Amino acid sequence: MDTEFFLRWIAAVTDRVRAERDHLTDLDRAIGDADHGSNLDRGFTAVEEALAATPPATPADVLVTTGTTLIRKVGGASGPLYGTMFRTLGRSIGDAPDVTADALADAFSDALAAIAKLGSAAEGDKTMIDALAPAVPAMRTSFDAAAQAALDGAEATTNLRARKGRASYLGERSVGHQDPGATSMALMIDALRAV
Amino acid sequence: MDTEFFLRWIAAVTDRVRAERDHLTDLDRAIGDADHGSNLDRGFTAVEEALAATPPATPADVLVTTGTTLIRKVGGASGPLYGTMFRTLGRSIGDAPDVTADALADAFSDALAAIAKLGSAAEGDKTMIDALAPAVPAMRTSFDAAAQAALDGAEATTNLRARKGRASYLGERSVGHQDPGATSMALMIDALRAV
Amino acid sequence: MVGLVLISHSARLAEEAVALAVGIAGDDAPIHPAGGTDDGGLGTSIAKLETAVAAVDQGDGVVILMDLGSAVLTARTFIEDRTDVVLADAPFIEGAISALVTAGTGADLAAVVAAAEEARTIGKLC
Amino acid sequence: MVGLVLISHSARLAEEAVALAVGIAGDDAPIHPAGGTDDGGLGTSIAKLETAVAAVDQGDGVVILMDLGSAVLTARTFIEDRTDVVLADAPFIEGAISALVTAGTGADLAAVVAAAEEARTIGKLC
Ligand SMILES: Nc1ncnc2c1ncn2[C@@H]1O[C@H](COP(=O)(O)OP(=O)(O)O)[C@@H](O)[C@H]1O
Ligand SMILES: Nc1ncnc2c1ncn2[C@@H]1O[C@H](COP(=O)(O)OP(=O)(O)O)[C@@H](O)[C@H]1O
Ligand SMILES: [Mg+2]
Ligand SMILES: [Mg+2]
Ligand SMILES: [Mg+2]
Ligand SMILES: [Mg+2]
Repeated sequence: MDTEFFLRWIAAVTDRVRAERDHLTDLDRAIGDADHGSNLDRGFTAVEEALAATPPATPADVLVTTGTTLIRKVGGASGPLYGTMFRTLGRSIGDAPDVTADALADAFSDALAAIAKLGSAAEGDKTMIDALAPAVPAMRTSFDAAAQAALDGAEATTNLRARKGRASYLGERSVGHQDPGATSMALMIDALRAV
Repeated sequence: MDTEFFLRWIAAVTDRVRAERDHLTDLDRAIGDADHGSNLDRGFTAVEEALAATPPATPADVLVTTGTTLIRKVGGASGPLYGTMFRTLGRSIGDAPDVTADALADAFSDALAAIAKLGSAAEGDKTMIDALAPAVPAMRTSFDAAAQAALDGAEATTNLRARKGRASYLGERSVGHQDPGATSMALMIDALRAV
Repeated sequence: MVGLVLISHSARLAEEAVALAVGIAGDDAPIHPAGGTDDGGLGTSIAKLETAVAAVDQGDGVVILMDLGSAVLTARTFIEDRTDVVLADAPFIEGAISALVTAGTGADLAAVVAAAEEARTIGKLC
Repeated sequence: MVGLVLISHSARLAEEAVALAVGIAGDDAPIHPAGGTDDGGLGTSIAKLETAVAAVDQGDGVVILMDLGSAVLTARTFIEDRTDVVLADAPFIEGAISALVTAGTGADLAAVVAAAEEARTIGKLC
């Protein structure tokens, strides 16, 4: 997978975020502060501009620029978290012009660890980690398997009680709603399939 | 001591507070927020008005009205503290039209306990208690002895390190300055002498 | 529902703390600021505290959170003759959020105080 | 002197917290707010955090206090590549006052962080 592949992935994620913007915000209205869709839309619009302004030379460039831009522009908890994910993906891949499926799977494993550390969160806390964690091993098989695992993981957050992020303040009342961050995470992994 | 005696005491305290206003504020500038003199001036001006508006029938009335007014008008820590002192003096005395020296000494002992409880403070914490506490036993002897003990206690706060109130945030830097509240407490007890 | 009052030396700090708590915990339970002196200066006012307590009192009790110093003394003096109003020994902002969340579930007075006081022990970096 | 930064979801809460801390602890040590998003909304901004840290950095280190949630994540992300900036796991208001008092004495970075974190254990009613 070359630089173009990763540019197409980020473009696909940007499109999906825009299309799902209101849905993500609605999910965040139920158990958060109704800004997850607009946070990500703002972030990926800035990513689009940053990637257009300075065309990246390597896959890692695409990913690190994406991450750094998200950290600077999102404004909510998902900014540092997704920012760290994309920066870790980039750093893990290194400066190879072409990334193997194995190297990408390793990078996603590193990204999971980095998000969990930053957020002091684990699987089952009803966060984006619940979509990413099951996708990481599945990525050893195929993007299809990873996407399915992420979508299932996101859906399964509905029955969980939030233990991290704003939703955790709701305690039991967070049960019965799908986590917005898990939903956007699944969308990003799902977008890999169509690249 | 009758109602007139206590009215004269409060009037004397009011005069002394006005005369010492800037000095008290200066002491509070060194280890606090430079408002102790104006806090007490505001409070006793309101007390003067309250006592004039509804002439009190008993010594306890004078003291309770004074305390309640200080609680409502001072705005700083000294408001609830002096307010509690005067209200406790009034309640302790009860509705006797004439107060014996013993009854007043008992009342001051109750007032000390009430202030210490409200402020979670003890002798040596560099507060108004350091002037009041030595005055309480001395009051069994005479107002002169009580006044001398209070003035000595206030002076001795200079070498103490504050453990309660705003000055406590200064830690060691509070040493070397006389406590404003101990100074005003000594002034109030000293005013008993001339009534 | 249990009501909450935030008493601070600063009128604006109390107001902003209320706004943040409502932003996070929602407005199911009533919460009111009581900051500054009667004339708007730095300090505390028992009259403002009375007004705020009355505004949030629905008959199920009221919890007061204090920032420091004279806010504590004013609140203590206020509750002398009230058994339905209690003080929480809690961090101002963190305690307010926890207490408001818990009050919003319909919890009783003791549970709301406990939630405020537990905020003291909750780490932010773990 | 060690510098302090208060990062909050709310620009005004951060500003008022700074004002209260300076009112109590004085302005011997530098302190700066970093609240809200770049466009003034509720949230946090790493750019505001950078500006605030630069404003208080005198070469002796900087301590950041966070209110909650994304403030913690933003601050953690910011310090990834800074060894002279540390986070205090402390109550926002109470920790800021303690830290500012201690920084004002000329204490070092570790002592200022410790002062902020000890604020957690100091009761208000005793
Ligand atoms: N500590 C954390 N660890 C992992 N994920 C988190 C954490 N806090 C929040 N999240 C994720 O972030 C999402 C919310 O993002 P967003 O709404 O953009 O930020 P905010 O909560 O600051 O408004 C949540 O749905 C959750 O998946
Ligand atoms: N907890 C306390 N217990 C006893 N006295 C106290 C306490 N806190 C403050 N004081 C007294 O109050 C005085 C300060 O009063 P003032 O300046 O009017 O209030 P503030 O500190 O709120 O500005 C101090 O000098 C001290 O004597
Ligand atoms: Mg949100
Ligand atoms: Mg948000
Ligand atoms: Mg003062
Ligand atoms: Mg004051």
